[in-house]
Amino acid sequence: MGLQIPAVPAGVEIPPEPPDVGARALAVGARLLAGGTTFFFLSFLFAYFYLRSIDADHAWRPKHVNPSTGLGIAFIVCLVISIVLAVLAGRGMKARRAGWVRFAAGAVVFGLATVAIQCIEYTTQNFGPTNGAYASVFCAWTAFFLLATLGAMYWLETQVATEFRASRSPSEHGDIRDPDRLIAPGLDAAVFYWGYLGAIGVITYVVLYVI
Amino acid sequence: MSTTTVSRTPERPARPLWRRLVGFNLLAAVVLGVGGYYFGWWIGHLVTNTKSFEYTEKVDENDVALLLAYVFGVVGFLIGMGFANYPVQRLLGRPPSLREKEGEGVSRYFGLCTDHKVVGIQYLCGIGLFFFIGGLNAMLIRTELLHPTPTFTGANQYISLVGMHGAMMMGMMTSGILGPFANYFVPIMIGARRMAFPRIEALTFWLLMAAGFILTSTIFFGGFPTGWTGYEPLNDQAVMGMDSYIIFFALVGVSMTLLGLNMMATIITMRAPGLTWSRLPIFVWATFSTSILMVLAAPMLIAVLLMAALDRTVDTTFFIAAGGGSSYLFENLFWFFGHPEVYILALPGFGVILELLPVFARKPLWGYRLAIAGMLGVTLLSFFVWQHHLFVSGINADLRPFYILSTEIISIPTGFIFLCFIGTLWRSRISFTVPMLFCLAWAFNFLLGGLSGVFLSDAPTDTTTHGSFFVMAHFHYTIMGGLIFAFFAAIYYWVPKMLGLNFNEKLGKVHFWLMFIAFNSTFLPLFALGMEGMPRRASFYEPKFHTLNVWVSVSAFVLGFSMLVFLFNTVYSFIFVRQKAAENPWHSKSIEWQVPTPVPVNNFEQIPVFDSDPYDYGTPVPVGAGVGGMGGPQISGAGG
Amino acid sequence: MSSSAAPSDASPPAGEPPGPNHLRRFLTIWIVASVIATPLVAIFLGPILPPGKASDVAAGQVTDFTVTLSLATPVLLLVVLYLIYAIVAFRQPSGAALEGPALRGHAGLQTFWIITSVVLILTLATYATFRLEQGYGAGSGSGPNPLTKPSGPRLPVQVIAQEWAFTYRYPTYGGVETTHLELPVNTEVELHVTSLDVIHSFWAYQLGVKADANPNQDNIAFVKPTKIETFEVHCAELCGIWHGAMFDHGHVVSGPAFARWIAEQQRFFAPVTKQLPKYSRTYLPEPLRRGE
Amino acid sequence: MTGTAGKLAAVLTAVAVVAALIALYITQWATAVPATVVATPTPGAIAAGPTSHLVLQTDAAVGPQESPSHPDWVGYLVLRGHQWVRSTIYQVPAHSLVHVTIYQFDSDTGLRNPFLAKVQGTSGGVELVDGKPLNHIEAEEASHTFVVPSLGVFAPLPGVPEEAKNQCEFGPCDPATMAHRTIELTFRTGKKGRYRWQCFVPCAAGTYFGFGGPMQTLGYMDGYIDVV
Repeated sequence: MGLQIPAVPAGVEIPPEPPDVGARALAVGARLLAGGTTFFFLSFLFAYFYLRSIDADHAWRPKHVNPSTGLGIAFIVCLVISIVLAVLAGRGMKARRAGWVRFAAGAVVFGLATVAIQCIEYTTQNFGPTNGAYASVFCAWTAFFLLATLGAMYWLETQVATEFRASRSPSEHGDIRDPDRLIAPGLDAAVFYWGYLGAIGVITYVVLYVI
Repeated sequence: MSTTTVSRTPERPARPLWRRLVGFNLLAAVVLGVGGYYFGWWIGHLVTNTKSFEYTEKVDENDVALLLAYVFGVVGFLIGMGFANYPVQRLLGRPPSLREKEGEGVSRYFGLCTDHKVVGIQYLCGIGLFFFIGGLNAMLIRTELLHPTPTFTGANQYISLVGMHGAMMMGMMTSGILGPFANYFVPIMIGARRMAFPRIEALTFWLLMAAGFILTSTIFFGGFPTGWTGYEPLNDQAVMGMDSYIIFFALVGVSMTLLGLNMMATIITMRAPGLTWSRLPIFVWATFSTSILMVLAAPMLIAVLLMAALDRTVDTTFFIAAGGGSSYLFENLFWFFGHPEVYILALPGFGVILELLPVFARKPLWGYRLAIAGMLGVTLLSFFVWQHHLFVSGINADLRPFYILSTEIISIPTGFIFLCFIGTLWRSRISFTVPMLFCLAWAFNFLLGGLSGVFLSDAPTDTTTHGSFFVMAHFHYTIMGGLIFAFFAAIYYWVPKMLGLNFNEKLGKVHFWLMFIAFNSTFLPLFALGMEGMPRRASFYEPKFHTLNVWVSVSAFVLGFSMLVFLFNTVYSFIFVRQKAAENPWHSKSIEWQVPTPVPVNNFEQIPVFDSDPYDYGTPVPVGAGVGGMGGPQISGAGG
Repeated sequence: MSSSAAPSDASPPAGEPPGPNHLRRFLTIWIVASVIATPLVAIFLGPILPPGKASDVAAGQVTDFTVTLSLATPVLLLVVLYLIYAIVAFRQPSGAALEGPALRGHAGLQTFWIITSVVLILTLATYATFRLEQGYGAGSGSGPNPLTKPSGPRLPVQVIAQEWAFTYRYPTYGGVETTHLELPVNTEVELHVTSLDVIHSFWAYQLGVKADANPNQDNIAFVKPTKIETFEVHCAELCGIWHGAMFDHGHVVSGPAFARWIAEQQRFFAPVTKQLPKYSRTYLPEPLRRGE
Repeated sequence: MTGTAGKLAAVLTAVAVVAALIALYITQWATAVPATVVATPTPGAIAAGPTSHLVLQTDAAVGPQESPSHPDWVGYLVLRGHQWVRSTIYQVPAHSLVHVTIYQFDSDTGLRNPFLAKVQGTSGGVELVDGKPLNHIEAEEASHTFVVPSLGVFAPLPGVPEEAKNQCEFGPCDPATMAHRTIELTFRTGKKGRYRWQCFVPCAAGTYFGFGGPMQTLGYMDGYIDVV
C-alpha cells in the first residue's frame, strides 16, 4: 500500500538510550519474565493438587509409580549448587572481581547436570506418562522445567562466552564492564532469573517427590 | 539487524539480484519454514509407528508428526527471518549492543525490523489480513444459518468455521490495538526512540503471523470441532486439525507474553524526563494494564495447551477421567486465562476512547486518576471471576456466590470509565469527525454489552442465558462493539500520522453508519434468540427461529459490506488519491502529533522533557465552580 | 450551577447568552424517563420474559430477569439519554473552533458515583446470592452434592448424554432407560446429569434447567414442573458434529399418565434393561479406544 | 506503480486473486459434502408397501479407492446403480416406507450404551438379521447402528464373528464372496426436511471413546436423510 517511507540514509543508527536505561530494562524484563514463568508452572501445580484431590477412577497414582528418590536428591543438590555459584558470580561481577566468570561457568555446568540427571530419570523410571494422572503431571512438569532450565543456562552461558572472548581480544571489546556493554546488568538479570527458576525447581521437586 | 535491505543511496551501488535474494529475508524464511515443516513431518513419522496400511505408505492421522512439523516450520521461518543471528552471536560471546542498524526502503516492511514504527505498520497490515479472514468465516456461518438445517456448509465444516472465526478473532485481535498502535505510539508518547527490546518486538509480530497461517491451515487437516475454547475431552477426540488450533493458540500466547513484557519494560524504564506516572497519556496506562494481564495470563494458556498436546500425542491423562484426569481441569485453567483474555481485548479499547475523547471534545480528560483506577481495578479483578463461565457445569457449585460477587464487582471499575466518558463530554465542544463517531458508538455498544453481562453473572438467570445466543450477543457487544469500534476509531485517528495520508472522510462516515446500524441490527436480535432458547454453535435450529435468523444474517451481510467500504476507502485514499495528511489534523496536544510526518527514524532530534499530561485543552474555569460546572476541587490529572 | 453558569461557561463567543443549566435539564429528563420506563419494563416486559412459568425454577428466573432488567433500565437510560443530550447540546458550532471548559474532575461527583455503583452492585449480588440459596438456581447444575436440597420426596431421573443423544434412566422404576423424557406434574424431580464421553449440557428450556453433562461426574439439578406441557431439550455445550441436532421434546404429564407411560416403557425396553449396567451415578464404559 | 491505469490494473489483479482464493475456499472446503444418493423407487409400489429402497454396506476400512485421504477410516458405502459409492446423504420421499438393506462387513465392537441395542421405530418394531426378525440384539455384538433420532429409527447392526472365513479387509466389499451379516429394516419417513443419521457404536479406531475421525465426518459414519 502507499506507505510514506521515511528517507533513511544508508546505515543510519537509532541512537541508543542512555546505558542505564538498557540496564534497567534488562532488570525489569527479567522480573517480568519470572512473573510469566511463575504462572506457567502454577498451572502444573494446580493440575497436581486438583487431580490429586479428585483422584478420578482411583487412577491418580498406581502403586508402582515411584520416581527414584536418589536421582531426585541428586537433582536438587546440583540445582542448589548451580544457583549458589550463579549468585556468587553475580556478587563477584558487582565487586569487579575477575574470578566471577569461573563461578558462572560452574553454575552452567551444574545446571546442565540437572538436565542430564532428569533425562536419566526418564530412561530409568518404571512408569510412563500414561500411568495415571500423577505420572502425567510428573513427566510434563519436569520436562517443561527442564526446557526452562536450558533457556536459563543459555542466558548464563552468553555472559561467560562474552567474558572469555573479551579477555582474549580486549581491543575488539574494550572494557566489558563498561555498562554500555551491558555485561554486568546482563549477568545480573540472568542470575536473578536462574535463581528464581531454581526456586520454582525446588518447589517442583518438593511437590513431586515429598508430598 | 535487517540485513535484507537494499541501498538506494548513490554512494553504494545496488547489489545484484541474487545477493538481495540470498540472506535473511522473507524468502529465506518461507523456504526454511516449508523445509522445517517437512523435516518435522518426517521426524514425526520416524518416531511413531502408528497404524499404517500396506496399500498406502502415507499414515493419514499422526498428531506427533503434525505438531513437530508446525514447530520445526515455525523455527525454520524465524531462523530465515534472521531471529537466530543475534542469539547465536551472543552464544559465541559477541558483545550485546543497544544499537540497531536501520535498513532503508520498502524491504524494511517485509523483514525483521527493529524500528517500532515499522513493526506498528506491519502489525496493522498483518492483523488486518487475519481480521478479514475471520470476518469471511463469520459471513459463511451466517450464510449457513439462513436455513434451519445445514444446507450450505457441511455439518462438520460448520463447527470448524465457528471455531476458526472465534479463534481467529480472539487470538489475532488480542493484539489488534496493542500491536499496531501501542507499538507505534507508546514509545513516541513516552518520549523514547525505541522499545526496550526491539528484537522481541519484531519477534512478537512474526510469531503472530506464523500463528495465523497455522490456524488457517487447519482446513487441510479436517478442521477442529471445539470452537475457540477447545474443551477437553472433545479436543482429545478431534482429528489432526485440532493440532493447528493448539499450536496457533500457543504461539499467540507466546507472542502476547512477549508483547506485554516488552511494553511494560518500555513504559517502566524509558519514560522521558518529567513524564511522571500521573502525566502519562491514558492510552499508555491502558497499554500498561493490558500488558500486566498478558504477561500473567497468557502463560497459563500455553501450559494448558501443552497439556492438551501431550494428551493427544503421548497419551498423558490430564483430561481423561479413566486415567485419573478431569475435564474440569481444562475448564479451570482455560478460563483462568480466558477471562483476563476478554479484558485484554476490552482495556485497549478504553484507552483509545479516553485518549481520543478530549481531542474532539476540546476538553481535558475528566477524572484522569479515576480512569487509571478503573483500568487497574479491572486488571486486578479479572483474575478472580473465571468460574462464572462454569456456573452450570457443576464445578464447585458452592462457590457460585463468590463468583457472582466478584463478577458484579468488576463492573464498578468499568463504571469509572463510563463516568470519565460522561465527564469529558460535559459541556464539551464535540466535533463529529469519523474517529469521534466511533468513540460515541463505543459507549453505546459497550453499555449494552456490560448490562447484558449482569444477566450472565447472576447464577439463576445464567441458567437460561448460558451457552445460548444471548451470551454470544453479549460478548460480541463487548468485544466487537468495544474493541473493534475502538480499533477503527484508532485507525481513522492515527493512520494519517502513520502513513502520512488522509482517509476520505465521506467514505469514512458511510463506513461508520453502515457498520454501526448493521452491527446493532445483527446482534440485538441475538439477545432475543438466546432468550427464546437457541443454543450457540448449532447448525440445526427450530423453524420458529427462522425469521429472526434470516434478519440477523442479512444484517450481518451488511456489516460485512461495511468492511468492504472501509477496504475500498483504504485503497482509494492511499493508492489513488494520496492526499497528504497535515502534521496535526486534529489539533491534538498529545506529543505524537507534534513530531513531523512521516515520523523520522529516531523520532526526536533530542529527547523531549514533559511538564504536564497531554490534556490541557479548554479554557480555565474558576476553581470551585459548583457541580453544574463539574469543576470543583481538582482531584485528578496533574495538569500543567 | 447558578454559581458557575455565567462566569465559568468557557469562552462564550461574543454576544452569546450564558448557557442553560444543563445539569438540571438533563437530570429532569433522566429522572422523568426512568420513572416512566422502569415500571413499564417491570409490568409489561416482565411477564413475557423467558423461560416462562412451566416450573418453580423457571418462574424464579422470570422474577430475577424482571428485577435485574428493572434495575438496569435507569442505568441504560442514564448513558443513552446522556449521549443523545451531549450530541444535541454540546456540539461544536460549525466552522467554529471553540474550547470547552478545562474541567478535570469533581471530587463530590466521583465519590457519589463510586458509592452509588457500589451500593447498586452489592444489592444485585446479594439479591442473586439470596435467590440462589433460596433454590431458584436449583435448575442449574449444582454438582454431585448440592448445598440446598428441596425438602420432601423427589423422583430421581438420570440424564445420560453421549455423542449425540440424551437418554433417560429412572432408577426407581427398575432402572429402565428411555429415549424420551417424561415427567409427572407437580413432582419434585432430581435430575442426575452425566456423560459417557465428552462434555454436553442438558438444557430443558421451558423448565429452566441447564446442567453440564461431564464424563465421570454426577451433576444434579432440581426442578418441579408445574404445568402439563411439552418442553424442548437442547445440548448447550459444543460436543461435536451433531451438537445442533441433539434436540428433542420432553413432556410433562399428569401423574396417572406418567404411571401408564413408564409401565409401557418398562415393558417395551425389558430386553435391553437386562443388558444395562447396574445403576450408578457415573459410568466409564469400555472401550475408551477401539483398536488400541 | 506509475499512473492511475497501472494502479488500477494492479488493484484489480489483486482483487481477482483474492476473489479466486475465496471461491476456492468456499467451494473446495467449506461446502464440500458427499453427493446425494436418491433411494431407488420400488417398481410397482404396492399400497402401504415399501416405495423406495436403499442398499448400504459398512466396512472396517473404506479403502483407498473410496477415500484416498482416509483409506483406513470405517464407513458406510451405498449402492448407486450397480456401483458402490461413499456417500451418506440419502434422499427419500416424504410420508413413505423406505426399505433399507445393509451388508455388514465389520466385526463387533460393542455399544457404549447398551440401551441402543433395542430396535425402535421400524415397521413391526423389528429388523431382519440374516432373515431372522429381531427386536433387539446383544449389546456387545453390535458393530454399528443405523439411527435417525428425529424419525425415531434405531437399528443396531450385529458384527461379523471374528472366526468367520475371508473377512473383508477394506472396501468396497463384495457381498457375494465375503463374510457379512445382512440386516433389513423398513421405516416410515415423516414430513419434508433434512434429518441427521449416525452410528452410535464407538467404531472410530484409535480415537477417544471411538467417536473421533470418521464418527464426526460426513461421508463415513454420519449423514443426512433428505425427506423430499
